Amino acid sequence: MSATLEKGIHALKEVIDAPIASYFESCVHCGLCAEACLFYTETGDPKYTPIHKLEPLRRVYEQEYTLLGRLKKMVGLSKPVTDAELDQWQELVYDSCTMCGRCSLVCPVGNDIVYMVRKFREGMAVSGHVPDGIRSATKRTVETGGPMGLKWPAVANVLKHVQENTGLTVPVDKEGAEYLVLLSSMEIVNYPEYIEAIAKIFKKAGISYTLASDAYEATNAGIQIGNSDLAKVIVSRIVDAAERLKVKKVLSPECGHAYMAIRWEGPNLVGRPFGFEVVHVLELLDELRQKGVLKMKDKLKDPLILHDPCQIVRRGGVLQAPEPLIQQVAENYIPIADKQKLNWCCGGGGGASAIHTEEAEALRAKAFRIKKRQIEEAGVNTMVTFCANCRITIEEGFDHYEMNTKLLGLTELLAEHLED
Amino acid sequence: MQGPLIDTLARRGVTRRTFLKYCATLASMMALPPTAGRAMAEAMAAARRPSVIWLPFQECTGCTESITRSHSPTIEGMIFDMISLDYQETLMAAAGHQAEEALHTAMKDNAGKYLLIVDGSIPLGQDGAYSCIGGRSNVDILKEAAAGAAAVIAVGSCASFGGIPKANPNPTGAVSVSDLVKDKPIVNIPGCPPIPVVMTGVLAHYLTFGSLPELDDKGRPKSFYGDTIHDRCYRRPFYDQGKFAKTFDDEGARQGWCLFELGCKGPVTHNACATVKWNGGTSWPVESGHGCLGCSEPDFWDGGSFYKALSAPADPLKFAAAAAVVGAGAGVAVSVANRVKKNTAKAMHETTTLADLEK
Amino acid sequence: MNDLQFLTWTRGPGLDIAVGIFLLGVLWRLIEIYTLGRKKDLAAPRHAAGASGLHTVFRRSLPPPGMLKRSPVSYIGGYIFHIGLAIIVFLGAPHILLIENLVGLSWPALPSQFIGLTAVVTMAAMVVMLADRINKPVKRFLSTFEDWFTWAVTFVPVLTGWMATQHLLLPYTQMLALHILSAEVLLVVLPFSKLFHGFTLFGSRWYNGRVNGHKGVPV
Amino acid sequence: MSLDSISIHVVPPGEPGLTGNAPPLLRELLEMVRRLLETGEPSAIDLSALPLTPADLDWLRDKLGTGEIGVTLQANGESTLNETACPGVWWVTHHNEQGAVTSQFIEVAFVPDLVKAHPQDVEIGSGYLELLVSDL
Repeated sequence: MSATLEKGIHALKEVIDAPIASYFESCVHCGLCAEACLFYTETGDPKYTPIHKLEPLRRVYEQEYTLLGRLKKMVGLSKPVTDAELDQWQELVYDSCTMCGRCSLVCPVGNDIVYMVRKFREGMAVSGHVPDGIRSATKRTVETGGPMGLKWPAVANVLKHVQENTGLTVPVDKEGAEYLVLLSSMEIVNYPEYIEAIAKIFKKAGISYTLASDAYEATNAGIQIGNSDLAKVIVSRIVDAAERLKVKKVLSPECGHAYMAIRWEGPNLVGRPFGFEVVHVLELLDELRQKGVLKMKDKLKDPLILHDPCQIVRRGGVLQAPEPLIQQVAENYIPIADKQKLNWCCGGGGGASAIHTEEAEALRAKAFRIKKRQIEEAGVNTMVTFCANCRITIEEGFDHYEMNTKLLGLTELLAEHLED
Repeated sequence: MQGPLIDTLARRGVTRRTFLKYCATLASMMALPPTAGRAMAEAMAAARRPSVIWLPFQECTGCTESITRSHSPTIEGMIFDMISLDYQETLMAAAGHQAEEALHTAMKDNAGKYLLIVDGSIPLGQDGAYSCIGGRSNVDILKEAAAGAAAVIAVGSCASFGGIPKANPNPTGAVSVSDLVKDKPIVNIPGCPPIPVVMTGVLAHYLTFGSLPELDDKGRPKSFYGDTIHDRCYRRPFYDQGKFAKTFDDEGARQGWCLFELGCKGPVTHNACATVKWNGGTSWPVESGHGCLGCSEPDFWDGGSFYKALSAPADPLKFAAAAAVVGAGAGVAVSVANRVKKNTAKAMHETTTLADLEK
Repeated sequence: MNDLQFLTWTRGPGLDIAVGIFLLGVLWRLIEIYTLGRKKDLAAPRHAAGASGLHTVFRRSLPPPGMLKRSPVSYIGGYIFHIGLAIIVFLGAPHILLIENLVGLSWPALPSQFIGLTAVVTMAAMVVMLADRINKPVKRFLSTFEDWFTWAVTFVPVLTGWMATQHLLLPYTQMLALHILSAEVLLVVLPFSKLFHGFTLFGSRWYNGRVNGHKGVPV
Repeated sequence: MSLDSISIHVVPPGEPGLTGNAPPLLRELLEMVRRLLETGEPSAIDLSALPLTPADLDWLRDKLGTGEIGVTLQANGESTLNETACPGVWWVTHHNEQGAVTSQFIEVAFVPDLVKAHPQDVEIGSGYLELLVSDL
């Protein structure tokens, strides 16, 4: 169709900015970012070194925006970026990068590598070098409303079940509610318990909320594939609904990149600050906990560890809420060494979990060994997390390694033990 | 003509112990082991007189003054007594034709055996017309005299390296002896002036061992020029401790601290001043509070200010400000070009549709 | 050209040219890099203690938790040679004098023996870092000509400076001239190579700290 | 302005301090004395070839002390050969006629060479004695 190399280069020219220039100029090839990347640590293959994943972007920067680079390109010392090269890089930029941002945390010269990966994907997307899985997810989100192709009648159906199970009415399209509650397709399909939990908690807290029939989907494959135009189309639905329903706050579901999309990229995608607040569900829960609303009837006894989803914690800034919440409901919470902003990714973020090629799945399985190790080292049989995408990836990992570890969603866990 | 030197000395009332003592001192100055003094004394005592011809060219007579007014006229004089100084314009009584005749006689009688001492540089400009003796240019005289010499001793920085006459812009086209004489052993004894004992040391070595002393890559006797002033300087410990005089009259200067920051060229100057000292061992430039000028090194006159430290820029920076302006200009130019490029890219942006994700 | 003329050239015109190119390059590159600008972040900021550009500028000087164990050579070797270079350049008496002559600032020096010892340690660390670059698959994989070249350009001034003061291999005058020349080569190369990280790392850390600090993450 | 109006501020010169170069010489001397005892080989340290300050020399002199014998030689200026408190270690200073020190050694020997009479000179001495005897 219409993706071309020219468009890709153009897109890169648009996104290259002073931070990227500064980052590339600062890199001393020390290789420390590799030590922070699970795809390198679990495979030992140097090609997974994070900064190397950006080599084509570096050359475009050098050739287009530096005087010496222009000269080098002129005399043939610097090769132009080709379609074949980008094709080769697709695996590095998508399959083996979950945009977890751990590399950005360790780089001694301070390079924010994941910032550059996000920008590089803009060029990859419009030059046609994206994995089919992410492309189809994006298509479904733009065309039907969600990455799984879920439509409102199906959602309404799930809500009906929730109402039957809980006896609570889930308000839809109610103007003037305090919260607009967003969901992710995965929660709707795989973890409807989340919706029940939310309904219970809002009821208990006495906070008004609503769902929007035209903006229930929080996930945004546009930011995973790395295209701001499409991401904007998707995020605008939420913004429009929130403004139409005049809500004060929008509640992002557990899903990590959904939070990234609406909370941090959203205003920049639509080009203006929001008139409403974006709150992650854990932030709300922690606020309720501090107010004393979130009282537990009992606690989970099993020893467990927490998996901090990258996009919510390290990259989303919800740093303080998770631990007090897990301690609220679990008696034997075991903090692990690499926790909070230092946690290791599940291996499926940034759209990676949507790539279903054999190689990508094998690589993900390999990368998952780091989570496996964390669980084994802590000696627990239970892990709690708060991101639907992490949950799917981790479940896959458990299956692959035939582990009998239990995986729980934090919000559901809280709802389950909530005082009636 | 005469018998062994010791007899000559004895006739002049110089005892063996006096001579031994002198040789011990000389050996010390030549950095020979202390025990070599005795061997030297014995060899020299038995030595015979070689013929020496001394040619002065483009010079100031400072070198001759240094040698003849050395602290101990008797001993240095005695060394000269052991040679037959057949031609030395400043010292000889003869003048004019007689002098020229003496020169030619000496050259003829001792052909291939005499030592040729040269002080002063040789001007090549205007066919050598800048310095002539008896109507002949220095170049011609040197070439003729060098042809029959056993060895040439270039005394002073001018004869050794061209010295002050050769300093930029070198109006007379001055060159050193080694620039002209290529087929004879040459010993350079640079310094402005050189230390007298170096001269006698070389002669003593020639008399003792029948050969010239070991030379460094610049043709200087290693025994006197093997170390830098800095390495042998009694103020060196202060350099190592980082204690420097900042001006010539500050506390550091009074404490005798290192003069490096005041421009001392000791670290790059090879000479024996620090050990031999001047004026009969009285003192030497650094001891009297002034940094070394580096006078025994080639082109010392053009080595930047005498009062600027070696690690400081030799000249004030000329390009810095201009370079900064050019750099800023280049940066701004690239920056403007970048802006244009980025804005063009933005202007040409077509909103991506789903179709654009596929090739 | 004899030793002293060579030395005088390096102290005079050579230094002039090198400092000129250095200044030209630094200004040009800094303007080139930092005028590319960046978009304002429109998302409502989250404020958190320790999350800012300035915090990261300092915080990144220490290894993040767990990293020292993962790559001890990079960190320890890196610290030793960076600190060593700083000590030699900024606390060696002749260098302070040069700085004083160039910019008018002066401070006390360390004893030359200590500087000599620091040079040996620094060189040892640099050799270890080089061996690490050759041995470690990731580093070798990332390395380009520039990495080897800049290593040499940084190493040679230390080596020649040390050899000059220790009177090794060449006469002091020649070695000193080579030392100054090699330092000048370093000055010329710096703005146009990865050595420029000495300037841009502050910008990079600041951007990283600021972008993530906006989200309330102290990185 | 007259010359008198220029005030002159006389500052006594400071004594350069100890450099730490002197103590190692004591070790070297010990080696040399041992060699003298074992092989009878005399040796010497040339003090003017070493970077020593006057304070260093004073320190060294003070440490070595003064022995029993002092020899003074009048030969083109005075020379002194003084045994130190360590027998066999001699402090030798040569002065020129102006009294300046021309060279300075620490000699390790049973008797410094310079003190011994040369056989040729002794021969001359014996001739002189013969002359005296024949005159009797």
